[in-house]
Amino acid sequence: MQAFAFEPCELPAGADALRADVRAFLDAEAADILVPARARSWVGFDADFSRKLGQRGWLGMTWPAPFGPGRSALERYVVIEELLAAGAPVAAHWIAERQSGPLLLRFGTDEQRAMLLPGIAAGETYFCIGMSEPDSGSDLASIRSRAEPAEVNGEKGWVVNGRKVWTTYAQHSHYMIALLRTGEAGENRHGGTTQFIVDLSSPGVNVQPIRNMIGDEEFNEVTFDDVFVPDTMVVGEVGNGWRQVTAELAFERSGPDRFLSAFALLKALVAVAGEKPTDAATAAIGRLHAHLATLRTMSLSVAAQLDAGAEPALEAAFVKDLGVTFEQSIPEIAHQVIGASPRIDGGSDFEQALAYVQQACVSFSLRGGTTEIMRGVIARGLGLR
Amino acid sequence: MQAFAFEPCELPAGADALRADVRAFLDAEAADILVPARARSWVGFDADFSRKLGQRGWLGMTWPAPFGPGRSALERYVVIEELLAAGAPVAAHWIAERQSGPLLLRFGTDEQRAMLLPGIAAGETYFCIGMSEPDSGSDLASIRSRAEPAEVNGEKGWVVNGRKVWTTYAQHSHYMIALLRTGEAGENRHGGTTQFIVDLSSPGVNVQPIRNMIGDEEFNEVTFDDVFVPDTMVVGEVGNGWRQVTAELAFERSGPDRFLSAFALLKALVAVAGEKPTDAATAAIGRLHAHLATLRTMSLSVAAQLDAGAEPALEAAFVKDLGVTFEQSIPEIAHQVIGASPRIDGGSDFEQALAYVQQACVSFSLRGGTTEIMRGVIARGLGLR
Amino acid sequence: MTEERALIAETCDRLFAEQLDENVFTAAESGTFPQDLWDAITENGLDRILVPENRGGSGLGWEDAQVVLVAAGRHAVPAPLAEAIAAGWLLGRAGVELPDGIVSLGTPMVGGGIEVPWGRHAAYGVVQGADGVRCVSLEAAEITHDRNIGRDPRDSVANLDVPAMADDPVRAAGALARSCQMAGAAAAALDLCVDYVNARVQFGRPIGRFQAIQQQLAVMASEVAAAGVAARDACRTVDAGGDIHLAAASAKIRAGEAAGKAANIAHQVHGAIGFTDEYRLHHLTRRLWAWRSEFGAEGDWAGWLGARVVARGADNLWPDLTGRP
Amino acid sequence: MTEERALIAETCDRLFAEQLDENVFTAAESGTFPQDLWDAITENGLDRILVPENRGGSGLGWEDAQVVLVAAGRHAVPAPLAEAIAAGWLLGRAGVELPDGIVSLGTPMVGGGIEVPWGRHAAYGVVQGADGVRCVSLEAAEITHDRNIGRDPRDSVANLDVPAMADDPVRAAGALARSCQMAGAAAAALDLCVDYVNARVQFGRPIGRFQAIQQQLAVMASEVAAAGVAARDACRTVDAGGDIHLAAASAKIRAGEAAGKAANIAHQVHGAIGFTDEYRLHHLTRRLWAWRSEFGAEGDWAGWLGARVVARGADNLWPDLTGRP
Repeated sequence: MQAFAFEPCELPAGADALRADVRAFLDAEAADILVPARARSWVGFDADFSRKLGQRGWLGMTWPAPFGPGRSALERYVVIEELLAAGAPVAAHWIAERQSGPLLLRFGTDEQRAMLLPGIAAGETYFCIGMSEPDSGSDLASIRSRAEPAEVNGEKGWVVNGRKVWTTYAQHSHYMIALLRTGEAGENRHGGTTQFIVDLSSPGVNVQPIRNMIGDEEFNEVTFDDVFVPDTMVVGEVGNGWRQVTAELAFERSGPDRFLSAFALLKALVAVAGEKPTDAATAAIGRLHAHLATLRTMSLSVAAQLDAGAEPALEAAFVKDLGVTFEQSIPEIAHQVIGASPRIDGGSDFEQALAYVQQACVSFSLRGGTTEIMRGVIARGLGLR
Repeated sequence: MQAFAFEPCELPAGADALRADVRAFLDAEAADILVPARARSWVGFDADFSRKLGQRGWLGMTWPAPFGPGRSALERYVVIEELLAAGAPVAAHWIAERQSGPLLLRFGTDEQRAMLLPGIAAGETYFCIGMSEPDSGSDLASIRSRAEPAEVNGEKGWVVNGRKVWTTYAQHSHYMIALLRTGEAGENRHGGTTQFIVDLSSPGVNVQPIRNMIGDEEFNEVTFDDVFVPDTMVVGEVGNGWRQVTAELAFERSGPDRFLSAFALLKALVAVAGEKPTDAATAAIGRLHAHLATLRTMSLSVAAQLDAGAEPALEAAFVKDLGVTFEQSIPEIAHQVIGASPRIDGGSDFEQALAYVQQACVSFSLRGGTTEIMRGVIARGLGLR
Repeated sequence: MTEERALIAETCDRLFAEQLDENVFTAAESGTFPQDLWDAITENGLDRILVPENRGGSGLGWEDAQVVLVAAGRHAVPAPLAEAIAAGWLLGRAGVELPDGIVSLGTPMVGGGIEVPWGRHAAYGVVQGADGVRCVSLEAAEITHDRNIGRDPRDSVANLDVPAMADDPVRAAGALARSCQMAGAAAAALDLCVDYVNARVQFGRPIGRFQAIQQQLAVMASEVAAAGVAARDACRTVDAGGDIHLAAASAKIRAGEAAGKAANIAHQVHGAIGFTDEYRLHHLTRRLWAWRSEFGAEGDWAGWLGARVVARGADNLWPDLTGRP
Repeated sequence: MTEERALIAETCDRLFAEQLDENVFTAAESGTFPQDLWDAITENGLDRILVPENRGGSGLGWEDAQVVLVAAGRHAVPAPLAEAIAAGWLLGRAGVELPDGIVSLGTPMVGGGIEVPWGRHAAYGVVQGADGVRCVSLEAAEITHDRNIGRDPRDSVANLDVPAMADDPVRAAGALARSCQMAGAAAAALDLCVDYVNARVQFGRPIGRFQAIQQQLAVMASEVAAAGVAARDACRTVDAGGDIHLAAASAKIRAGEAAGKAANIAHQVHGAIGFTDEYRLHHLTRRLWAWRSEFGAEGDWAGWLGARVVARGADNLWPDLTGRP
């Protein structure tokens, strides 16, 4: 019998007060963001805003002292969902705070933690993820960028050569957590890779923004020509990269960013329906509301389980797959019930949000594993693979 | 560049007159059929009705003399679509006239044709198709029912042992065109099978109706215990069964039965929307109308191409896949826009049609290849397999 | 799940498994009341789980009742258990005495009269009157017999009228119960599918090895998971004092949509065997199709919920979503 | 396809391939009129294909224009060719002289004024006035510049008003033209997908070998086929004297839906490369999303067509479907 663990979770006592604080902060710091910018959601880049979040102690909330206040994952969840629902620009610190920090806490060295965590928590040190390569997208195990052991000026380390691609905001990041080949893949194809902290200011690193079809430069290509990375910048065990990455991926699959990326458009749809209510728009909004409420409950349940040390990989995959399907349905539904012809320069808030999300949403299902990959994870969880 | 051949076709000159004849015939012979019965469409079994169609020369219309009037496939198309749109009971002669007759014309012997075609054209001799077996559904090449060469009472022939399943209306059929193993499958797995005309009244044939979930007995299990089939009843070449069957399947994939199976429910939906029009119902009907008109044009184009001797396998597969998706969408759309709770005994015409088609439509995608198989055929046509 | 609820679930699974076989289904679906099954249900007090203790019930909450209703859905229980549970809650909440005998739910029909599931077997029907919830005797009722696609009795009473109210708590309680039943039936259908595709061999391997089948069952599993969470979330909301209509709307919309998708994928994956009477799947899928359209289909509830969300306005969309108890 | 139409198709493919490259797209999408492209179009008389011969056009029918429009869609032509072709037909039909210079289409906007695709570059706009189709000079028009998702100019004229009519032939002609463009763009996107999945290797084999990818492209191909038939069918209907609104409704509904599905599947199959500016796909998919919503989205036309089908009644449903010329 398939049993899916979505035990309900109660938000901790201080959650409501925290929520009110974040909303007050947003009213003060992000009130003037226009709807089209809010629609960009977590690809909105604003270093100043990230720094202010750091000052409020809202970055690295769950990290143990001395790096963070050690608050619960559910308290962090409240902050994150409020920021995303408001479409606040969280891109600068996003990867560092959500993934790189926790990776270092789990697999990093004391030296690494001391060097990097404070900057992340302050909203000043930004990370990107170096995994995909031109010939290694979904098939991550086939990466070819290499790190060879070497010694330079008496310091032990590694020389890195290769190419990473689709690296979000590498052009604004200080460091990359790069998954590089340090040995043979071996029988199960998952061996021989290692995670490194690469200082992107190092000589031999070349970051090339890739303009996307909307005109933004979110993805980058990063090439390494004999880049020296000291031994002290290896994360966890040499050769253990795959396991460390998969643990990291499961963690980031179920957050509110998996179903709130199109929230600004949903909100604009409710506003438009208010001005000119039709049965079709009203019913569509009722349906989307039910879907969103259910997704949030599922996501909160997974966050509580992760907080308690569990690893609900199947449940996290459900949230991601349902979440991205929900997000990608919103522009289609808006088109069906409102049928406006979105103009991208002077159009209404609704039109601008629809134009942006219609184009951006096709990329929502690429992060953290395509739809086919996610459904493969679910099929494995059902015992079919 | 993918080029799909859907050249438009004009119905022949006499089509309108023929259509009027068929409609007059239906007013006379099928006026009192209740909507729920019409919803059964081509699973409605009525030998008397089939016989009357035979008398009007509307069975085997395209067969050459002496077996038929040699009329065009498009004239036959007009008769078939009128019968299906009216939900007339065509099950009795359906397989014999659409598939078995043409198979005998193409691969049969003069003796077989003389013996069987007149009865089919008269609407009196009924056929079923013996292909699937308990362990051979989509994987037709894996059938195990065997025909061994033998001689009984001095007559050469074959002894048949095995089991066919899901055989539509075997309990009402006189003959089965059975695909049986007469040799090894060989390298490409498609060898070693032969088509036989099996007289179902032969000793050793046991027909067992299988009640379906709606309560009808449409499918049957047919077992053969040392059934003797004379050599004269082999169809085409021994060992050539697979090629003869696939040619036959391509032929029957694109007819109006591939998108009109739920027409009675669509018609009932239009009637209900007339009584109590809502925006949702009206828009849904407009959308379904556009889909149906397009499907009909595609189907007519394939019929014209088949008539001209072409073998548009890819285009036929499009019609089948789009057609069954369209049919299966109708009860879902009816549920969404009308939301009635169908009662199966005393409910309105609409409720009874919805209740029947909601259950029956899941089987529409099983005949002539499941959705996965059809999309595999299309993928091959695109050069992906 | 708390031990207590796990125990309830176990009891229900065992009871329903013992009581239900093909003969019971065949008899029930052709109008014979499954008396043994019902007696086992009442002896275990399952029908009175939401009745206050001082009135002879277990005095538990919807989140406990949800466990019983999900199990009832899993086993496609052909008996008025969901109706009795919801009736017990409605009468308990209104301080109305719960009579003996089978109590079902009555909701107004388009064109007059009320629809009472299992009306022919029920002694009473709970209806929403002008001045609140009432328990109406069906003794003198002119009952017309009919059945839904699940072949469960869906009878109507011509000579009993109830004012059609915008917010009818009987309809909402029925919708919440159906949401839990659908979550259970969809989960059971998924189990059947996983077992079937791992057993059924075509082209030399279990069909569960084909990526197309895996991706479809992954979609089905996501829908089953969402239905379960939506139903339970709504039950918790009502237990915490939240509005029954808001809770039922969200659950019925999400679980109803999941029910339709799960039933269709289950049949596509099973092929011909799933379409037969002998194979178990149809007991679940026919009821999923039926239950979707009862006590308000998704479209009705989506219109109702959407009107409220639009009226509250875009700025309240997020606060309301997070503000719910 | 007749030789004549095959020749037209070949001419268009060659012309558009020669004229269009990334620089032309980048310039056109940021407001510079692609004059060379337009000159090549007008020199070949493509813009006047529906203008009667005695007025300097080719005097051909919509089924011929469809070939040009499909090719324009295939190449995502960033120029007012569809507008000019439709304008030529409308003026020819109304016996109104076709002026020199670029003639676009004007349709009323909610809240007043008219929307004119490529208005800033057009000399005239054809609008539906109270007494039929008129050709309005845009010289003195106050034009507000904007663009659609395809980054093609979608300008509006505030000081020109047109009565909003239920049946506006300008809107219908525009919708029919867009249907043909969408059929072409969806077909081109499919070709890109097939080439990509046969080339892109992951897990040691072309991703086109994965069943999930094959099944998705099969669905996309079916939609592309349906869009092509729907657009051509409608053109044949108009050539045979059928009602432009009925024809446009059916085509825009079916091709619009196919456009949305094809664009989404194309991006899912391409993954990250499809999302980049350098790769060709977005020229097609952005225009598919834009064209779906222009001259009436599917929902508008479905409501219009549905109202007529419901009004004709259930008994006329089948006869009308088969009665069309």
